[in-house]
Amino acid sequence: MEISLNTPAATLAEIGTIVDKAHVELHKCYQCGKCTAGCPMADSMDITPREVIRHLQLGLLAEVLRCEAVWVCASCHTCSARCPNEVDVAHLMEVLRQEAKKRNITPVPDVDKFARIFISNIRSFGKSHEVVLCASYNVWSGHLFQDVMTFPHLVMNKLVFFKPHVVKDKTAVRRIMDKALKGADKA
Amino acid sequence: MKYSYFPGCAMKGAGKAYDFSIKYVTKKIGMELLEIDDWNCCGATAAHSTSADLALGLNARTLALAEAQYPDLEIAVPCAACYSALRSALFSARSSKEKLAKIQDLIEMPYEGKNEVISFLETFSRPDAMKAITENVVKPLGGLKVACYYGCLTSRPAKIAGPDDVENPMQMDDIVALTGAISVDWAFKTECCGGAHHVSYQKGAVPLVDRILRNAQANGAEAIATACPLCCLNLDMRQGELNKKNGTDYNIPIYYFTELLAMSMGATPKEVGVEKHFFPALSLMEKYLVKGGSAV
Amino acid sequence: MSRIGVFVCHCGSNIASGVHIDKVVEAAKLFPNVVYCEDNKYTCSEPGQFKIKAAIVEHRLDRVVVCTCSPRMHESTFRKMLKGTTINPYMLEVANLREQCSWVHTDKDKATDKAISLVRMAAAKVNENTSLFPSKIKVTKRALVIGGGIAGMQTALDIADAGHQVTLVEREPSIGGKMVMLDKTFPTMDCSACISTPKMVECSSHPNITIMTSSEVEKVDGYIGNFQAIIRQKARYVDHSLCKGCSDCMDACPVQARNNFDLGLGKRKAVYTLFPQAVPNKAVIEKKGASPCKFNCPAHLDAHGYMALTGVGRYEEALGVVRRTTPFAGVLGRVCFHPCEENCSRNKIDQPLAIATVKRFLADNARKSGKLGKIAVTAEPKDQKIAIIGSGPAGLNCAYMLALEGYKVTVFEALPKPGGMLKVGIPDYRLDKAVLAEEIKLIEDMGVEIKCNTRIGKDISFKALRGKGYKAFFIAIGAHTDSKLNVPGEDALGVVAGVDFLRESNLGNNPKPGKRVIVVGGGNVAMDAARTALRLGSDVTVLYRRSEAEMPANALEIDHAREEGVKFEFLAAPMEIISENGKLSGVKSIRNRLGEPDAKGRRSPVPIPGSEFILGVDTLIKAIGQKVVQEDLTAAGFTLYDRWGNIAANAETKTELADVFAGGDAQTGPATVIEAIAAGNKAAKAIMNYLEGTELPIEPYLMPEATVEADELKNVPRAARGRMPMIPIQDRRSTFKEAELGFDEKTAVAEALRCVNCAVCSECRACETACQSKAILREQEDELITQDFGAIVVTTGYELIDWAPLYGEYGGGRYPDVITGLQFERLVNASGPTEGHILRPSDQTEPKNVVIIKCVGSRDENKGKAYCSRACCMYGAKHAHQVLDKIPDSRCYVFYMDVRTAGKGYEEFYGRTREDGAMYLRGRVAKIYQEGGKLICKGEDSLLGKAVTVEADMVVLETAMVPSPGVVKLAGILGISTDPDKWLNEAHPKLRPVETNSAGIFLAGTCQGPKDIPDTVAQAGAAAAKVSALFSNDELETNPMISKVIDEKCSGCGLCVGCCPYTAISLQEIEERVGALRVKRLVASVNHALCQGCGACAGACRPGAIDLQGFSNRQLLEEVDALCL
Amino acid sequence: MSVIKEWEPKILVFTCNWCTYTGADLAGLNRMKYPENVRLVRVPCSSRVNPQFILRAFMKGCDGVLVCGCHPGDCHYVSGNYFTRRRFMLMQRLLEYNGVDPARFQARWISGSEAAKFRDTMIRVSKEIKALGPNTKFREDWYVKEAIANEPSK
Repeated sequence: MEISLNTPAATLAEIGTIVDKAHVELHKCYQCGKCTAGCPMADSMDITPREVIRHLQLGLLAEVLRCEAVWVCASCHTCSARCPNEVDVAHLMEVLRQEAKKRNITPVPDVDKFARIFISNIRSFGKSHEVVLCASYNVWSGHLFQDVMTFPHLVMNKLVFFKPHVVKDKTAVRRIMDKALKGADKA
Repeated sequence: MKYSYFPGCAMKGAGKAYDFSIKYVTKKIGMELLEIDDWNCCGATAAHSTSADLALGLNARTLALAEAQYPDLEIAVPCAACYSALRSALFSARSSKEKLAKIQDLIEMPYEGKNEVISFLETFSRPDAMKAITENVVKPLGGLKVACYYGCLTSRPAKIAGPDDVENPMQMDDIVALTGAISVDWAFKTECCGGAHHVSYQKGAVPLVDRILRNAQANGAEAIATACPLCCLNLDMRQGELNKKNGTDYNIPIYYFTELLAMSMGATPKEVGVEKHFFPALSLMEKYLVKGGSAV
Repeated sequence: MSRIGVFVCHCGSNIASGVHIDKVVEAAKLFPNVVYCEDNKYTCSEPGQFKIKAAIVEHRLDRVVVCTCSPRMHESTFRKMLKGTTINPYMLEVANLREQCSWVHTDKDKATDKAISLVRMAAAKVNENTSLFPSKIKVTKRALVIGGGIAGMQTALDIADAGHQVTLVEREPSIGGKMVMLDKTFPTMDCSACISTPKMVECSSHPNITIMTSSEVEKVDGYIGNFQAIIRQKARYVDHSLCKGCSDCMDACPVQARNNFDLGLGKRKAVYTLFPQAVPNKAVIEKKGASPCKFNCPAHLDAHGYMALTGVGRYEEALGVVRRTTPFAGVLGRVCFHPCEENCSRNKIDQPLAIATVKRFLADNARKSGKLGKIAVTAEPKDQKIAIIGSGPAGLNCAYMLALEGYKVTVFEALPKPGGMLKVGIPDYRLDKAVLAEEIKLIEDMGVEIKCNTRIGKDISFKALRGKGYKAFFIAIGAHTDSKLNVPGEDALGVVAGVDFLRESNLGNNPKPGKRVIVVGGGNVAMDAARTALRLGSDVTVLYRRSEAEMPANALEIDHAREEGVKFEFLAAPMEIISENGKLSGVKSIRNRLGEPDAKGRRSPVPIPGSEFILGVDTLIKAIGQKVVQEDLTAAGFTLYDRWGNIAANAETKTELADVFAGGDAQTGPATVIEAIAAGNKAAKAIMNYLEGTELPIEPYLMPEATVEADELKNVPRAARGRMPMIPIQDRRSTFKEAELGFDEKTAVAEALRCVNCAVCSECRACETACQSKAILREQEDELITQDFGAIVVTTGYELIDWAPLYGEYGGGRYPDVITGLQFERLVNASGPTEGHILRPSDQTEPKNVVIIKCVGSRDENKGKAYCSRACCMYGAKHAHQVLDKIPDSRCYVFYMDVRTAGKGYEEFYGRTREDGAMYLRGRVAKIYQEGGKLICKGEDSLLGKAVTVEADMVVLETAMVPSPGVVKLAGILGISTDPDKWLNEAHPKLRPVETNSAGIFLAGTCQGPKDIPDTVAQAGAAAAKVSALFSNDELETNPMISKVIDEKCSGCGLCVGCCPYTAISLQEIEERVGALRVKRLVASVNHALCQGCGACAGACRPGAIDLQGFSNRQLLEEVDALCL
Repeated sequence: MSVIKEWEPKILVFTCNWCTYTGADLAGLNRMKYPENVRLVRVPCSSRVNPQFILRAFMKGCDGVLVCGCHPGDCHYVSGNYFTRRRFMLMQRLLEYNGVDPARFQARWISGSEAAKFRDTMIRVSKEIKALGPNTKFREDWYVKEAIANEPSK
């Protein structure tokens, strides 16, 4: 498929805002691919981290916002640590994830679902609770039997507790979360 | 040696062995930990993937509580993910006056960004702690070959995590060496274990555990020491699964580095919860604890 | 009234299109003193200049304003033109109507207004101009070239060929630089050595070139034509006028040092030439100082020396090294508390070398093989007789040193056996007395007479001995009596002194301690007494008033005592001795706690009230310190003691009596054997000085300590300290057999080889013996040489970036098979460590898969340098070619960012390399790690958009060039500038590439920036041409636009002196007439040759007495005034 | 000319020969544009500038004075610009004490390659001084009031 590089100025401006949030200067990248080469998740990505940057350099925002790579990123920051040009790729991935979410684009739904459950878990208890977390995830995602074999071990060794630990001042935590999420997508 | 203590959610669940061993070691060496009252979850990857402010708010609340309760103490954090999240919030607070004002507004609490957040690798590698550990080692793990695994978040981003070396940190190696164990030189100390995806994206994450174990095995490690409940859980839980699925022969029990410390100080494996690991970790310890006599 | 001519230039349309020329001309005609004005199409052209000349004549002009382009462009053109007229060239001003007017403004009317203003300013200024005349300075026709690489050699040769003298200064011991390290040069594949070594030889044989190797420029003063440089000729420890370059010394040297020329891939000796074709081909010794073992030894034994010799199996020589200082190798090897080991650099990575035990091995081995031999006295026998009182280690060692020098020595000993504390203080289980006896016999065999059972004060006196012709005395009677406990009941039967107890035991008098023995004290005597009593069948408890950490006894002794069954009561002190019927029955003690640290930092014991307890005891041994027995000496007529009761003598062992010297425990109080030996040696020197009237140093020759940081030892393989074998524990408890057995040969050699050669040279002095020309100068020092030069060329070259600390992801230097391009050059070089075979440093096998990574440290703002290092693309291609050419069935992968092949034949060479089969991959490698003997390289092929992995056998990193270390310091010395990356700045990047901004100082080669050999050589030639052009003048014209002092106005305040960066201004005395008087006073005076015309002085002068010609106060004020009109 | 001329400040810029003057030439070479009201006086080194010159400029009707030289550490004459910096601080305080707005007397470090910085500095300084209006301090002429009255903004 042929790609047009006559990107509308508005899109370029949008890209500018996004990369500014991540403190990334796109022009600095000379496409050496050291980010991709060191990326533990690159194998599972549809486009490589280097290509994410390349797309943005060329003004192809839509392609980036709907790619899986941004969601597959494990936030390990190896790319940013090794980039010869100080491009903070990992931070950019994070900002792109937030942007995609704002537009309700979630190409890897499981990852998004887990994050939502995790956050609602905190909303409920102020602390995260592994059993509730995994159980709700398995129900929501449809992976009903994922890791159930580990459960007996966890129980026998008292590694799980069924009564969640809860923060005392739940309302304070909730208020902070609501304020922070105003503007972003509510979990 | 006195710190305010943020245990983090995992310490009350899957990370119990970490919790037990930290308590054992700190008691032995006279390190005092004062748990922050009413701390909340750091939000982990889920929070900062969703919104930068969410991660900031959740962590700033905990930091503000610590500042109010223990104004003179550094905050010691065992879990790498919590450590990273709390440090990020601390760095934001310290970045500018405007940012600090924004945080105060968000959490509706007084907060000045005063108290440093440090990891247990740091608390234990300070000279007084190192000295106290040396003095308390009574059952040296003479000759046990350990690969120290640091993971991502105690190493990166470097300016937040502040490791001694991004690619080849030595802090844990130096601490573990005090137990008489030998830390092996290997290449995957700071490679990612895929922790963030172990529930939601297993097909991508499990291979990462595979390559970490492979390199540890290739470099002659008999055990892996970790400093993060999540890393420990992943490496531990997937090992048997990988052996079954791929026909590999990994036999590398995973420990918290504090478990090794505790046992060298005389704790029985059961006392620190060694049997609680998924991959059988008891027999290796029994072997070394018998072997290691009093002479170094 | 001056007559000014104004000439306005159109500069084609450059000025004319932005400024109304006609208006400018009209306006200029009305300016004061302007008598003529015209415009011109191109004023700088031949006809333009002619018109000015004509106008000068026609209108009798005496000064000129040219309104044209920037004065930086054509001011000199017009000055030259004026030289051919009646007007002085400095009666000229240029108004900049182009760069600073027509080109930068858009409104033509406004620009015209500004142009008029600029012309007015120039006319006003020129009105105040005066004629200036340059003065002349002489040129010293000798060039200083700093750096002996290819650039330096080429520059030196070109200048020398032009007939001028050159001094070529090189930091390394040979000229040649980096180029001689290379194997082949791209793209022609010329052998690098074949084309550069002839240059080296040419330099050394050229009559006009003086080569100074191992030298550095320390200071440079002066100015173009007249520099004065101070050059430090570093000590080489070899007299180059005698050295024949035969390499005998290198064969003799036992030290294996890092071969820096092979970048650590091979080894060389401590005495070495840089490489076989070195120029000059003379040996140098690398000495970093005195190794910590030697430095911290009280007697400065050459520990490093005998360790090095032991490591290569030369035991007899090694023993000889010990015997330079003492005959007691066997004794010291057993009993010394070895401060050498405490200070061993290996402490920083694992455990110290077992230096003492290796020394013991040397003695034991000689004894076992019957090679203990005799110690030859080579000195002429001397007549003087010397008496030594006391045959302990101090006395005997003093006797030994004096005997070596040929003196007649008699040692008087009060006890029946010689050896002092060695004999009667140290128990047999620590020191087999046969060893002591044999080593004492060595001394006797040298002619020293030992008279036992002869007590000073009783059997002999100083007076009597002087009468018998003894010329000097050394008192070394030791400290053989005990300190008192000072508690009630101390005199009870059963309380004995530790020293007495040990003496009885050691003399074979079989003391019989009771069943229950308590030893009071925490020192080594306490341990010896405790362990002796234990062996005699007693149940022993040591009572010590502090805790174990404070015990002064050697830690190993405490461990051994505990192992053998000695019990300890810490933090307890005796209060009272309890007797029944005059016989000891118990000791009442009190518990202590530790109080505040005292002045020495030791925590003092504080009794805990009410904690008294009683221990039952049959024998109590006091071992809390020893004192000197004064009675005998006093009886002999010697009464000089210090306030501790020790003999009063100074650090050189001299007492107040000229012929009496004292040392050892008797002078210092109880101390160690090695300190006693040191004292004996010092006394011997002091006595020789006294007898011969010389003033030789008392202490042995010692360089500053050579310390090695832990960082430098990072890659030293870890190796455990040799284990000391011991006799079975039951034998240790019941017999006096030596507990420690010593090393066997294999262990001793392995131990010696653990040495990390802190000082590099071990000072074993094997080279001194080996050198037939006697060229070794062990105590040589650096020399400073001052010389005058007319020009300086800096050719200090480059270094490769230290990549290891920057690139942890490439193993950070932990993988031996990840090497740099320059290391690869050494591997592939026929004269390199592998004789040209490409072999992996780790296991010397041929790598089949080689990965080459470019831009390591270059183009990497994050970890290295932002710039491109220029040569790496090409030598990367060359390395790929060499791998594929030399290793059959090999594969070569080149990771690149871009391929830059701008140069003649370069792109073609790159093409051929790909044809050879090199696989070029566009991308940066993110990580290299070792797994299963392979180096796994993970990169992305960014053209494919996929992460790729290569399993390599060897990885070559083409690392960035960085300026040679020390270049910043040199730039400071020379007063030239560097860019942010520390490359030296050229005067102009396009037009003055080999000049610096300081006249007379030039640059060539990579000190200015990364470049390849052809560019370097071209620059070297260019710099030489510049120097030759400078030297073609006998004298130089100086810039006349310099400062000038008006004496009448000068108050002599000296403010200008301080602000002159060239020290051109000084205060000089002048004589002047005030009324009828002639008075002398100081005024400022400017050195014409030094002044560079900056005007800082004129800006600072309050009375306005100092002024800058050409930019005088009046000129500038007129200009300012004109601007404001 | 029929149009009443807008008031233009007179701005004097002392430039050292090696850095700022070269930078100004480079700005010309690159045809960069800046206001006409700046005039450069070339001196060998910024340290050549005597405080007397600055007072004279204000006396004679200058509205702003700039001293420009090499960056500290890069002086062609080794250390001249350090003297300039010290002298400048003192001078600025003296002028401020006498009621001269500090913006009227500034020092800037502009190297020979910083043409754009030269242009930007000229534009900014010109704008600043224009905004301040004519200088009235130290002026020797008696027509200061008149000059203010003629100010176009009034």
